[in-house]
Amino acid sequence: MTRAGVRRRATAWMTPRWRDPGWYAFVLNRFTGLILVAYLLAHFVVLSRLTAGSEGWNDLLGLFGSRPFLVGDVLLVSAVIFHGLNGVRVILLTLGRGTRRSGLMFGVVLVASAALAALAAWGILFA
Amino acid sequence: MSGPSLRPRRFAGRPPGALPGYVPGADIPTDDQRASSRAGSMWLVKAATGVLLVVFLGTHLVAQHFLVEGGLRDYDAVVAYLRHPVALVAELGLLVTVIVHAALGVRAVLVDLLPGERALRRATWIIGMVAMVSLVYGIGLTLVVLGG
Amino acid sequence: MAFVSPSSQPQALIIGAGSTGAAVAHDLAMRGIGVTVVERGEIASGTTGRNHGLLHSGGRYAVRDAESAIECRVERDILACIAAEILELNGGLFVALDEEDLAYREPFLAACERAGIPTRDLSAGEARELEPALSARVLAAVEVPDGVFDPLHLCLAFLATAQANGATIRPYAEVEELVVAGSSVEGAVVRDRRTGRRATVRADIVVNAAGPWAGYIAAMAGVDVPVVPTAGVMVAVAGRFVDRVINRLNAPSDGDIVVPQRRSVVIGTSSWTVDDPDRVTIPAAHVELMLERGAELVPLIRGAEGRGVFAASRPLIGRTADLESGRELSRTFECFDHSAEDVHGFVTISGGKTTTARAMAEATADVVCRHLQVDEPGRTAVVPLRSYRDYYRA
Amino acid sequence: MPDPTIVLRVWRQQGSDASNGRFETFEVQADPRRDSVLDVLERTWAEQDHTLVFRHACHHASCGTCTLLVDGRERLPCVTALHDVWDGRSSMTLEPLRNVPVVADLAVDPGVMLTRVAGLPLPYVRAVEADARSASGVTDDADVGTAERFEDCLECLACVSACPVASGDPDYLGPAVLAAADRAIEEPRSGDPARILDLVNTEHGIWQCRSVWSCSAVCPAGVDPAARIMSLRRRVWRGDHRSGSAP
Repeated sequence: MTRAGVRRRATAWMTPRWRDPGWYAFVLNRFTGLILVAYLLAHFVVLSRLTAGSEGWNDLLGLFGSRPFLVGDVLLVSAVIFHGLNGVRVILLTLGRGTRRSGLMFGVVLVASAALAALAAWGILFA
Repeated sequence: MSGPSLRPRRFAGRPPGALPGYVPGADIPTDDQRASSRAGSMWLVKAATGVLLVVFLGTHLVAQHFLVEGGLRDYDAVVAYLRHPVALVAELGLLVTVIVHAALGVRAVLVDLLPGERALRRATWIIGMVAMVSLVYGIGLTLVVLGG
Repeated sequence: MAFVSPSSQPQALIIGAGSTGAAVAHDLAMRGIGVTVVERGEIASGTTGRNHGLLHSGGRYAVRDAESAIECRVERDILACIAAEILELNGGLFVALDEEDLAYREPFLAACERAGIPTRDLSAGEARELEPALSARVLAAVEVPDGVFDPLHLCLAFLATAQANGATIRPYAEVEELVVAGSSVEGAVVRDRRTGRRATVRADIVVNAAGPWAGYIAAMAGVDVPVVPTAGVMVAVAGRFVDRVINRLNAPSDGDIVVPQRRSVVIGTSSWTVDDPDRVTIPAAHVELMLERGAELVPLIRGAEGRGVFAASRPLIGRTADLESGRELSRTFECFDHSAEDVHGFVTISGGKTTTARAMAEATADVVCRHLQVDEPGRTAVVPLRSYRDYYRA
Repeated sequence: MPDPTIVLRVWRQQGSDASNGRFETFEVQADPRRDSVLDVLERTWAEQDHTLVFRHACHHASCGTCTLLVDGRERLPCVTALHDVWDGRSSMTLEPLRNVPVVADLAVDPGVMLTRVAGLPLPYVRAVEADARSASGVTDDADVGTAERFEDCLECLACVSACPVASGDPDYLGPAVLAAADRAIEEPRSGDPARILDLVNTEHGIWQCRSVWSCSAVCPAGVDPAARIMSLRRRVWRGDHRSGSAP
């Protein structure tokens, strides 16, 4: 397969197309999924500091408790919330629920995600 | 009504299978039966782990950010938390489900990306290995923390 | 027994892949002749595609034109045997709405009986029970074995079968000129419209099945065929209001047929002659007329969402009596053997209807076979067509 | 009032090689009240450029050959009224379908996908179901039990073009084929439903769908391929192949 062929396969699915709700859902789901996988691997690496005992870990906490990292936490939690709710949407569709209103379901997922993410942000940043 | 109906009593349409020389499905590319049943199972497992993650990850995040004053836990709090049997089960459950779900998710992206079954098989193998290593690492880490 | 090598197989070039060209290809290929079909656009992109898709029982022609009626009745039954997979055989109703229509009923029934077309007399109530969307003004109806076909798929079925018998189908291949040597046509220069490349296709005989464009092709060989492109408007509206073809029980006129097609109905048609079948401007008044007259039969048509307005140019034969060379096969279609005008290896087939395309093709193939000295009988009346989907397998 | 002029941006490419492709601009008179997009395209061909290659046959949404991208969206230009897609000022872009090989300009070769559809033992003519008429507004107590009609699917491949999965994965069977498979399993004349299910229960079959629903959004015939793919998944789980009704 040519380099161009690989590039096409890698990017074709995210070419902005008709702005169907389902397409946004698909692309957001994939992006959030990949971001969360990357975070998961990073998280594993960071957790290795637990073996360094109390000292090493509590040092790290100072860093993670800082404002920028907490904002990052909010973004991650938002990604998790969207990915999860969209997963529920996909499962419902597969079970034949709401197939006539797949766009509306995406709207519900978006609104619910935003609400939950706002709640989480308040909890993490201000509570 | 008078007279016999002029309409045919059964459908005129026959499936193309009724024509000579036709083999149903001959034109549809397909993979072997084991791969087929795997594709369906993987979808199911991904959905199931997804649902479990809502529970486990929810617990994890709430415990992480909202149980302790000021959000994040210091080392002792982490150890104390893990010593609680419910927390331990939840965290180990999270470990397994998140790894399985992530591995299946990455593989699904690669199905779109990789040409041919061979490349996909190789990628699946690598993903499986990374998942296994992560799992062993996670369990090992938990034991070390609890033991220490 | 003489061994016939492929190179000695007689070759026919067919110009046009509408229903006539497709059926001729099928017939000739089945008789063992090497067939190449060239079509300027997509299959059935000319007159055939823009057909209302009415499979005639013959009822429509019974009173005025018994010969056409019998031909339709016979061909409808043959297609129901060889191409049942792509036909809706729900029947049709001839519906009387006024006293004049009612007066037409007796001669209609008698003519159908003479033509061998089975009929069933229905009261107004029975007709509306069969087709609840019919106008409440229905006075009586006659059921006949009309049907519906999809023109593209009928052509594809003919061509798929021809391909299975060795024919080559070349869409997007436009004939630029005929190859003429002395007094005989020996092939055509064809431009592949996809690539712009030209190629010469040689053949022992060239069959001009270009429908309303047949005059242009014939002119390339220096002969004249009296084809008069005669356009007719059809209007499609959303809603499958009826399952049967609905005809007005009266002499054929404008806007008196409603044909169900998928989830819509097509109302046809009108008639006017045009100069250039590529440039047909649809008169707004005809569209109005179709909707108005269609709604008389099926009131739901009024207010239904439009689903397309289109016109097809039928290749009607303008004059026949003075054409000595023409071998008149029937009043409905004509096969011109141009050897009588001292142009050899060139045959034009024109006129007719999609319902009778197979019969036209058989008559044309008889002429072609006589020229090529091929002694094979036509068997297209009894051999089932392949699935239209096989067309794409080649 | 004279007809306004519409500026068409039409994709031109010679043969199947897209690398020589480009947009060509035509200015055509159009009557937005009456013309369909296909009327305008045909007029362009007849009056301005006879080399323009595009597919068409029936002109009333029955044959499924003329499908194009009109301003990026899959449509049947024969039943797309100009006034529905044109504001009277902007140019209009016409491109060939995606995910299907282009043979030249706007024409595609539907062969690969339609051969796959042909691989399913689905008859072209089906029974008229009770709701076909009531959906048309006919109040109907009549017996339609033995009436027959053509399948809804026009085989126009709008769904395949709209599918982002099909644009990434050329092995994906595609919504048209999968929808036909679900219909074939419903259809009592199709033979062994388990065999049909085996054909689509694959990595590049029903499990490759990502629930984008664009196929259903662009389908001009209301087939709803996405819902049918979901129906196939449930058939796999249930193991009972024919009892399900249409989604």
